[in-house]
Amino acid sequence: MNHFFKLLNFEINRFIKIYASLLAIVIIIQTIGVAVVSNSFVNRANEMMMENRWTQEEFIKSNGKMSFSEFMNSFWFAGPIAIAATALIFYIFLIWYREWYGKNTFIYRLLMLPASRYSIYFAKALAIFLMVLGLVGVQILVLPLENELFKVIVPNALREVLAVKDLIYTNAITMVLIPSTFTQFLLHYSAGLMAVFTLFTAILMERSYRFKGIIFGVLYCAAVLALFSAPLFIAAMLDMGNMLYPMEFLMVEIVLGFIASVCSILIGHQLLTKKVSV
Amino acid sequence: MIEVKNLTKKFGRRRVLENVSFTAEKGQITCLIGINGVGKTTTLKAIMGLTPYKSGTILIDNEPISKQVYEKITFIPDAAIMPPSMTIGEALVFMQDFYSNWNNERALELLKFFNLKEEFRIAELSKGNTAKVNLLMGLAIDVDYILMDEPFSGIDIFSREQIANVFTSHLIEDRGVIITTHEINDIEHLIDKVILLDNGSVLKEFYTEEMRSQEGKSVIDVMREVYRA
Amino acid sequence: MNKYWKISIIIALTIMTIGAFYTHSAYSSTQLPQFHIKEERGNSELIKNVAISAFYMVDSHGEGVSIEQNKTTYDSEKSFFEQFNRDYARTDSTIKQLQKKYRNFMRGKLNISSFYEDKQLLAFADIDNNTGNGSRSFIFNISVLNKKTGNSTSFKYEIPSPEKYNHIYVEDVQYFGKELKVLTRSYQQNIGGQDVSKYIFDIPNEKLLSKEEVFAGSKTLLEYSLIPNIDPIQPSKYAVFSISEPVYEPEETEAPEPPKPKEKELVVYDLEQNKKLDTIFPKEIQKINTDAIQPYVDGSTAYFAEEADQKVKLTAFNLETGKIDNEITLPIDLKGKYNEMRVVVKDGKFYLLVKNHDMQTANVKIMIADIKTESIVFEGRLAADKNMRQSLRSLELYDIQIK
Amino acid sequence: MDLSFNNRDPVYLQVVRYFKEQIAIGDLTAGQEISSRRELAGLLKINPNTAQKAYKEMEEQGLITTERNFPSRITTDEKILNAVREELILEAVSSFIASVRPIKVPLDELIKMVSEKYSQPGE
Repeated sequence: MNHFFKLLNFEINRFIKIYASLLAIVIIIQTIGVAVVSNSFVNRANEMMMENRWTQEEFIKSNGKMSFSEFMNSFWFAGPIAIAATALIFYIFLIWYREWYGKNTFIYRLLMLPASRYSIYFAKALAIFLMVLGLVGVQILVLPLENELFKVIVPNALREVLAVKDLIYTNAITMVLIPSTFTQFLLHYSAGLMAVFTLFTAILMERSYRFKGIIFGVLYCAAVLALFSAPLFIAAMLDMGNMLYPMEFLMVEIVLGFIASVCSILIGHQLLTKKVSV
Repeated sequence: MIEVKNLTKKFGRRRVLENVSFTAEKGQITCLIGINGVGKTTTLKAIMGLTPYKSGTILIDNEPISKQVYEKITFIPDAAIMPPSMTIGEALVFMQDFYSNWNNERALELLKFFNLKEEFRIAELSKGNTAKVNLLMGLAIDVDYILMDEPFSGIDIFSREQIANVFTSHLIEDRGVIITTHEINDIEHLIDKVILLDNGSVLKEFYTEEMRSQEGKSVIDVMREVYRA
Repeated sequence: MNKYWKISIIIALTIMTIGAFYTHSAYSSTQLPQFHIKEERGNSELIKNVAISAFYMVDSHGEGVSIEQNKTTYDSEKSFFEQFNRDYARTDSTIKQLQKKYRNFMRGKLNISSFYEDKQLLAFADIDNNTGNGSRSFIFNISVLNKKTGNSTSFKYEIPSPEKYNHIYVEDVQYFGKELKVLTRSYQQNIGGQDVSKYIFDIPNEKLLSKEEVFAGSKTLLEYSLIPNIDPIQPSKYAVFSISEPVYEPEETEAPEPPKPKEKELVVYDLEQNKKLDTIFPKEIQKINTDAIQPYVDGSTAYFAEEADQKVKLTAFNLETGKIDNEITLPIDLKGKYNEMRVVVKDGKFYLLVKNHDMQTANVKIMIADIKTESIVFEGRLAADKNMRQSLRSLELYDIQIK
Repeated sequence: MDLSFNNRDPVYLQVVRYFKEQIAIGDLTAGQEISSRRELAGLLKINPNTAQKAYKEMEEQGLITTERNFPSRITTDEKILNAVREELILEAVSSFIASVRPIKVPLDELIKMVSEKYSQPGE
């Protein structure tokens, strides 16, 4: 356990510079985005009112008010999140491959540590997971601040009043990242963790069996996907659409997800202990 | 004692090791000799559990490799293994963090012995210094066995001398050492035991002093005989 | 501890922000309007069981909302399990209740028109339409649950000559004696006309007794629409059809015009006796636009509502005697250009929900009338805690539910 | 200490011989403390086990004595020390004779040449 925390800390520290830059990208681009989107609306409103000699009322009648969701639906909001997400997904691979490739083969040291190989495996998985959560945390933190900035730029009369919570519930990205209930949050991120474990196993298959391992890895990912979506497919194939009640369906999915995760972890550990080659 | 019994490993269809068996005692320096690509490094990796093998048994003091055994044995590869962004100082902190049997005094002594500085960055080390850092990392852990992969290859003459000095010093104490080399000249008098490997098989296993007193042959004499045959 | 400060910050940040988000804090407060029903006249007890379901839409923000007398619940405020159940299958409350009571029997059965329930039994008949992959078949799935014993029987029946039909679905299920009667509507494969047929199944023997065409419309291309029962699963002897020629709307019509009244005929079919009744509907009922406000059948009474001259008039027509039993007129004041209206008849009461709005005005009125006594027993309005006009305008009404 | 070993004779015997030479020429004197095995291994760049074996051999021959927890010393036994000197001289003489005998030089002539050469300094 002790070794696990040390390794987790080590993994975080190794990525911290890039991670901090990712967070900075999110904060900076989004802040600029709020300013740009809000200002362009205010400018457009002023121009149109000048040109058409409109009152504010008339402008609102033809154009409507601006809401913060306009920013949240723009590239300014989604772009940096996509960049950070891509980087973290990429890091799922890099966190393993960097140990083998490059000038220094750190995997030697890692595998020779007097620590359980589970610690190595989980430290990597949890490092990624923690960084994803940290990113979500930062987004939760800056969203209300960005909303305040929006309120400063757009005059009261020209904006819709919506709480951050209400905005989050209707945005396609935040609905996934920060679902409205904690239960759902747990489900989303458990599924995410399952995906990380699955990819880890696929990566370790490649590391163990090289070219053949790529095929195993792809097949393994397909198998997990098939297992996870089996309730849907089986229901569709046997034409018994709603044979399971929603709660039962959810339970089945949770059990399957749990099985898939445990399999991934056990196979991953087995590969890391017995099969992986330096 | 490290016991390797009938170690066989395939790489694809090619046999890398075939029925390799030998022992290496604590307190002795055992040398795996053979030209490049005969499976010396692979054997060390197999002992360390760093590469899977098809069959055979490897026991370290009668135990298979495990997380506990990693407190007893260490491996010094011939390339840098710490993250390049680290300084030597950070690497030492890392090691101290993870190894309960890390001997920091000895680490600092070695640092001085090798003329290394804590501020040096791993990425910027010369080949010789990299080998020294590796050696330092391995020797500063209080382990019973040390495996060294080609500690002398590609290193300048002065570094070579410094490293050779380590073998005769108290830094080795009475640990068991296995080193691999393809060049025996410099270390002929440093080693206790020779394992001659060729094509993934052990051709001959002997003690150097016994060979000299009984047959009056140097290691190179034996190598000539064996490889010519 | 010093070397752990980075990870400590990340963990602390994560727990604090995510924790704050999901617990009570500034995050969980909503800016969405809270609605309540403001009583203007009558007995406020009556409104306690009423829930209005609607969709609240502002800018790109939209979510479902349920409004009760003093309580507004947005979908995002519901627990995950409520949300999940709702998202998975938008099942109506009757089915949800049946699911609670007969969990196993109800498995996979969702179509409300396919159910029949009385004191003894719960019956279900549905048709599987298999028209993909070159093969073509239409198969009845019939299940009957004996509520007393808990035993259920189920069997299948394949409709012959599947090549004739494009698709077939169940309109209503009734049960008389030991016979299960299923009204189906089938669409012809090539001509596009519709048939309304009645299948009679012998439940104890698990077989088809007869098939009869109630309306064969393959040549005339008429539309037969069944006026729904107030409670679609309760026993009901009569099926009332509204027969009309389809109106083809000209393409490129902008702005939704109110649907025009169609020439139509109302026919009552007695499912127990297997024959059409010769009930004649008075002219004033025949000409009511049933597309504007949904009519309902309840036992031997049919309810028709009609809006005209700032009033909504409800007529209760007796299908057996062919006479109008009750008539009640509710005044509505429509100032704005646009109207939405929802009506429900339940337990002898008529519930009317009217939304009226345009740029200047918006209001949502709710009225309850007692049909027997022909009197208004409740009148009220929907009120919002902020931005009243805009909040009401942003509300799209779905329906009224009476618990 | 400069010493090169040949690779065909046991290193420990070469070490013993080296010590005998040092004794014979008086670089090591009776009762003198000598370096530890580890130091010797370092000095000569040989395996510590070999150094150990050499010490053991010297102990057996009585050249050095070791008391518990003390460094080894050159023996103070004059008989042994003299014997070492004699042994080395004899060995050298024997090998000289062995190489000169095939030339069949008369002994007188040989002795004369030896005494002439031996007294010439710096050769």
